[in-house]
Amino acid sequence: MTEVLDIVASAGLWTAVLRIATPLILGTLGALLCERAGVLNLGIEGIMTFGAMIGWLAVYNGADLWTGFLVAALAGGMFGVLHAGLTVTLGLSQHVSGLGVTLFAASVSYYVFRLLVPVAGTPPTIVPFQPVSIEGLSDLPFFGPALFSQTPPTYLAILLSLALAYLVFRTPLGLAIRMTGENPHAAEAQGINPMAVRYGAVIAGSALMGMAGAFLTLSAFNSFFPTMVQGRGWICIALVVFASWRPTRALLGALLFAFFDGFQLRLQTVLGGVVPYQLFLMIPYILSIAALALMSRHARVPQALMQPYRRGER
Amino acid sequence: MRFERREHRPVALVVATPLIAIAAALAIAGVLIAVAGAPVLDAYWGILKGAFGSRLSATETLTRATPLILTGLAAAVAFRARLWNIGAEGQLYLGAITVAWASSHLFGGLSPALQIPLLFTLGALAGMVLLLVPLWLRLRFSVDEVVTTLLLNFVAVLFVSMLIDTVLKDPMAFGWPQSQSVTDEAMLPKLLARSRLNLGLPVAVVLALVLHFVQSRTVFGMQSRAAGLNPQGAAFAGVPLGRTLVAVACLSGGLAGLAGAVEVMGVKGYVTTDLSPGYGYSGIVVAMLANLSPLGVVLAALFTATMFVGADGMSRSMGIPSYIADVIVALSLLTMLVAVFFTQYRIRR
Amino acid sequence: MNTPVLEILGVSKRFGDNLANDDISLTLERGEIVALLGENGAGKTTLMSILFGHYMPDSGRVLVEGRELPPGRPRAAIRAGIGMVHQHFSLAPNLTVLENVATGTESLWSWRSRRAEAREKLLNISERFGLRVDPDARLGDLSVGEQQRVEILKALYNDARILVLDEPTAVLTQIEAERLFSTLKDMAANGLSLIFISHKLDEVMSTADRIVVLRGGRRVAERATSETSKAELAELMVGRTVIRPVREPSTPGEVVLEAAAVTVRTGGVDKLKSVDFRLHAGEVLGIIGVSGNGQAALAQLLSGILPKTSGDLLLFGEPVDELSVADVIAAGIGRIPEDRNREGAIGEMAIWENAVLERLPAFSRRGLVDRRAGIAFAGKIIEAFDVRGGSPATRTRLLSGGNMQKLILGRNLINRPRILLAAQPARGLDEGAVAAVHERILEARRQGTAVLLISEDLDEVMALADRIQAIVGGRLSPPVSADEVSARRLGLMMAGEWESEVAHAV
Amino acid sequence: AEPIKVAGIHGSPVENAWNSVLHKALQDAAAEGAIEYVFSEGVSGTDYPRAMREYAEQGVKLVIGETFPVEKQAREVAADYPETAFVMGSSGQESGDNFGVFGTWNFDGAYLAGMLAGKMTKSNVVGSVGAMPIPEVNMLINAFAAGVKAVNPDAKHLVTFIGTFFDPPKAREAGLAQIDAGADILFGERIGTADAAKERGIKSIGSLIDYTPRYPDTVFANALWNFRPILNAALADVAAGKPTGRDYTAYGLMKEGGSDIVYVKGVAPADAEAAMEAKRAEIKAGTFEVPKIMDAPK
Ligand SMILES: Nc1ncnc2c1ncn2[C@@H]1O[C@H](COP(=O)(O)OP(=O)(O)OP(=O)(O)O)[C@@H](O)[C@H]1O
Ligand SMILES: Nc1ncnc2c1ncn2[C@@H]1O[C@H](COP(=O)(O)OP(=O)(O)OP(=O)(O)O)[C@@H](O)[C@H]1O
Ligand SMILES: [Mg+2]
Ligand SMILES: [Mg+2]
Repeated sequence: MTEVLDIVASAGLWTAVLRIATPLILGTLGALLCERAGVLNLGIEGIMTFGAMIGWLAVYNGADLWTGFLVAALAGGMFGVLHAGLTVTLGLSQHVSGLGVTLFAASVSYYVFRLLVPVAGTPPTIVPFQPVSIEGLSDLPFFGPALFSQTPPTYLAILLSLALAYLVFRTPLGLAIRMTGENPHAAEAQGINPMAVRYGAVIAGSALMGMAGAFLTLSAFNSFFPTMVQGRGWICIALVVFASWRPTRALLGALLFAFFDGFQLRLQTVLGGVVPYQLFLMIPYILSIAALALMSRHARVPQALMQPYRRGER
Repeated sequence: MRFERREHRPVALVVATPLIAIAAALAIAGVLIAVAGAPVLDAYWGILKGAFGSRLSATETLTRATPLILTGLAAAVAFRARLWNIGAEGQLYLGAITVAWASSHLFGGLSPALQIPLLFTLGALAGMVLLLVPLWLRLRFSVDEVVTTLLLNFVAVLFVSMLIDTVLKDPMAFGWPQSQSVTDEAMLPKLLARSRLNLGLPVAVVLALVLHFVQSRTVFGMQSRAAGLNPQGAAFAGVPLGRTLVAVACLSGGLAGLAGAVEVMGVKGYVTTDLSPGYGYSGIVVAMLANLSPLGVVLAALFTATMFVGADGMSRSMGIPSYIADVIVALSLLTMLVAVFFTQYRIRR
Repeated sequence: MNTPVLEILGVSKRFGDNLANDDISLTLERGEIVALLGENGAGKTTLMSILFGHYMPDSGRVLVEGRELPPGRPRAAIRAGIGMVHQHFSLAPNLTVLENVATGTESLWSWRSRRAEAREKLLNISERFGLRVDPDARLGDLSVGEQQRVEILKALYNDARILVLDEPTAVLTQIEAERLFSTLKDMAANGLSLIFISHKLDEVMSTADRIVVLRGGRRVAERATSETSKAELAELMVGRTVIRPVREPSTPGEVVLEAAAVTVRTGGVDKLKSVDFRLHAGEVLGIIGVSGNGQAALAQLLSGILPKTSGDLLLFGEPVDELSVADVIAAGIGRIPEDRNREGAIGEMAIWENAVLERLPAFSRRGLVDRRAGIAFAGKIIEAFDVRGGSPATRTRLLSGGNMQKLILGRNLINRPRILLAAQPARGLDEGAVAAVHERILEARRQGTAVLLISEDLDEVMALADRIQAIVGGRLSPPVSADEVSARRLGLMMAGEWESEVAHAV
Repeated sequence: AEPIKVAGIHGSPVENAWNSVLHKALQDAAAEGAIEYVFSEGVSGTDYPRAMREYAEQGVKLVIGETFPVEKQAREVAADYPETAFVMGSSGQESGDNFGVFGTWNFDGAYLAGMLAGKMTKSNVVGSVGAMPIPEVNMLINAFAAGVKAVNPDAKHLVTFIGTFFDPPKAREAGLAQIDAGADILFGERIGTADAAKERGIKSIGSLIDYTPRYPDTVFANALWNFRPILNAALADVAAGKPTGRDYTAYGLMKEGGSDIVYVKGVAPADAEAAMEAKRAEIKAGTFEVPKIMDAPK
């Protein structure tokens, strides 16, 4: 028991939690933005893969790290255009189209990577983001290292979740996005173009997903491996639900999940895998389902989620 | 520009659009193939040969179509009743692990004629149980099932992963996380020697026929459709909503579970966590391509399998990265979805 | 002469083969109230949707104060001062009233919402027009009447100078409707110009200055209210004289359905509280009341959807405990639901499927649907009940409201039910359709069917019912004879004032 | 002689260290003109038997690959194509005349690296990060631990399995977790572990391939595995028309030249290096055998 407490009380765990959480935060925010506008984006797993690949490829070819991030975001946005074209313009079934986008984006990533980076042995590396200590703060006991010695994208992810919360709940654009996700007909009746809002949200959301993937190759690691996203995108889909579509709760949810993952890795070093690791990995999914059941009484799911909007059809 | 629903679908259109879709997919893939430096036309020919050019490729295409038919049917039945079962992947794994366990622990000495139907039933039951959870959540708490079924996929695969790491681990597998093998009696008979084609295919096709009949002719078929289209109206007309949805869920989950059973008993022999290359998810796309018609599912599954097996074989014979197979499948699914859309809608100014 | 605030010039719009608007022109003066009348499907909503920019017209122009509006741009219409209250509410139940109202009112690129100012403005407007709401209430928690208020506030909030209301009273109680119209008149007096659509000729006559009638997508007439009558309007709408049928005297038969102290509880609330009634063969028993007083529970109880919690229910003299839909149908009870689109029909299914869905046992053998018999049955209904706009294989969604209602009536009446349960059977229908539905109900009564008519419409109940009971807060008044009761007395009953006097039961 | 047509079927992308060892050996052999090499990568379990059959039908003489997830079907395929030789990484037995197997026995190098680590650790804690507790990984980690214990009986050894073969960021997290738990030398069965060591400025040991060029100041020793001896043995059998249905694992042992340790001299104390070199000589001479423990390390 004391070992468990030691783990929880270690600054190392909390540093890891923020680090593990970063791609989840970015991906969850992306999925959340899409869903707030009424579009489920199951393309996330593939878009993250592509972001991881293309961001790394850009840096490998000489771009600086932030440019790599930007390239990943743009590429994510491109897949957003594809998903929006299918689901918003044509009004095709959102989950089917999302699964199609995932399959396409992931396989194209691998194909392009293999064509452009012929490898023998381990893949080439880049110099990833380095932790940036914030003067003064990172020397604080315990919280210092945990909170203030991360790489820049982690700070960015946290800022983005606050910014997105502000956008969604405090700006006219955010209200327009929410209205579009609740009732696009009502949005249109108020002079908002729901198609444009959905396009914008899906493109921006997908750009965030691209950045989430890029974090894996530009900060969490220094090279690209096919299949390295390993289901992180699906966890984001779960976290959106767990967060009941609120950006700040998405941040908390991602941290909670990252906590379980980081904790699990540390628990193994003292208990040696007594508890099957799969149990820990199940936690975010089961929590999300439980959260859904509990929330259902208040039913704050965006009401037009997954409902195509076709102008002039009733 | 807007889209207007067609009340009548011209036959020429229904025939032409899928062909256009395939052509579009191949054209885009052609660019990628050309980038790899391979002759594009030869590659197209290679896809055809890879899918049907030999006894091996033809049987492989059919073998791969088998689970897709079953998961496609699973999605089609459910979607028709507006039960958004995105959880076929998890149901498939539960069905698979159940038969792997039952064949040695329950039905040890039974003859194949007895054992195989029993295992099919058990595998289907396992899939059902997994789908009944989200259905219960929906009926009891009105929780939308899209997300719950999706999430349960990961829970199910992790659960299977845990089982094959612990209690159901095959002691003969030298520590590899894999389940005990099904017994020889439980393996499905091969349809052709020196191939993987097995009894699963006719079973799947027969089920598609049965389902077609059920949906178009029976009271249950009509009631489940009504329940899906307008639950309140269906209830008013006396359709027992809960019971109908439970029945639909049992069918859908059962078919997905059966897909897992067939994959283990017909092809693989035991369960690992890479048993399915996303059959559960592809099934959804297959069902959508088929416009939720059971007979269409057979064709759509064949189409998907053809594209994959053909392109995979092509990549080997042309020496280009084998990831091209998934690219081509994804492209043809996306273009096909658009094509199906345009058979249903027309463009208006 | 100064320019009209609004001019619609030669607007045409085609949906598929259907010419919904055919070269329609219309003008609106400042401070004027124009009523737009027409049968179901005449093209009223389409015209207004074009005005507001929801639909692109195929040809024609819209001018506001002399300036042309770009077509298909709701935003431009709002900017030009047009406010629209939609036939089907366009509100988001999960957002607050303030959020619903404020959406789209500020520049989308502004970096913050001016919430305090918005709230102030909303309160101001609601004060000025007497449309009271709580800005922070979640919209989904409001009553239908309050939601209607929010719809109007939305339009006013955008500084609308032209207000379009599409069937604003379809879901309101009479009292709410009266209050709304008096507000609208005040608004017009203050310079607002109004167009409203309604099927209720009383409303039209009492509120509008001028009336424009559409039929089959064309503008067929325009009248000043002072120079026309209800009868003329009805005729203009339908293209022929319409007379609502009235019940003729008859002698009721034996009691077929009796409720004694029946209570129905759902969701922890008593929706029906110890109600008593007796329904005789060959009579119409009218249940009148303002909606939301237990009508839905009563209809659902007798439709076999809701079980009773206590009390006795006797069907043809036999006590029944639990009624399922199948039992109800098998017992020969026909049911016309309150909401035809949500309960009465499944839009995406064919007409024949909707005709047989609730009687599948009769149209199936060993679990197999007898398709041929079903299609024949639907053909019979279409023929006998004059359902226009489709064959048995047509998707039901394509029928207009009136024709859908005829289909529902037909499937219930064609086999001479012993009891007919009719909930709001004429709601939302045009004059012609209303007359047709009433005629069918009276015909059934003549043939000995016992009809339980649940309605909010006093005229309808007075015209059809032999005896009337009022429903208030889940309680039923004792019955009164329709021939002996005055409208005033009925009004009091609907307000719950029967318990003091000794009603003479019939 | 005519080059022999060889196909490689890789269940993973060829970046994966294990596959890259096979891939590199095959590419080298092709460059030398000994074989003609074609390959498929990222072949899922479902597709694996088909790939085997396709190559067999294409007239490939020798198929090299891995059959861990498809043991049962792989043997069926081999039985159906007796003209083709299959030599596969497998945890099962050889079967028939044409289905040979090999294991990955580079644990000798791991043991020797452990001897260096045991002398180098200051915190007296070392750690290992592996994918899953399968026999070959277990033997490797156990050998490393045994090497550590042999020179430093008090040292503590931490083990973490990340549950997947392809998640370098996760392997890195596991490494960081061990460093947080006190480890100051990491044995990385998975790529990503050395990144943790590098970040925290401690030393790390690689497995299968030489990671030192990738992490010059971090990875000071590697338990190399060389596939050439196995490949050569199989090619010789094929060329001679001898049955290939046998176990080629032993060709991967240190004393056969199939595995070894490479290390950066001068990082470990000189006496540690000397002791290690002595043991290495013993292993090569066959006078010392590193214990083969397949159970999951604790
Ligand atoms: N979205 C649409 N798609 C296709 N056709 C439509 C659509 N909306 C309306 N129509 C057609 O336009 C015609 C006019 O419909 P509209 O809704 O304007 O009638 P309405 O006068 O408002 O009827 P009601 O009084 O019942 O509201 C209908 O006959 C219908 O065929
Ligand atoms: N989406 C649509 N596509 C084609 N035609 C439509 C569509 N919706 C409605 N219509 C047509 O519109 C006409 C009127 O329909 P509408 O729904 O306005 O009837 P309604 O009488 O207004 O119903 P309600 O009284 O319930 O409002 C019908 O003739 C129908 O054919
Ligand atoms: Mg209407
Ligand atoms: Mg209308």
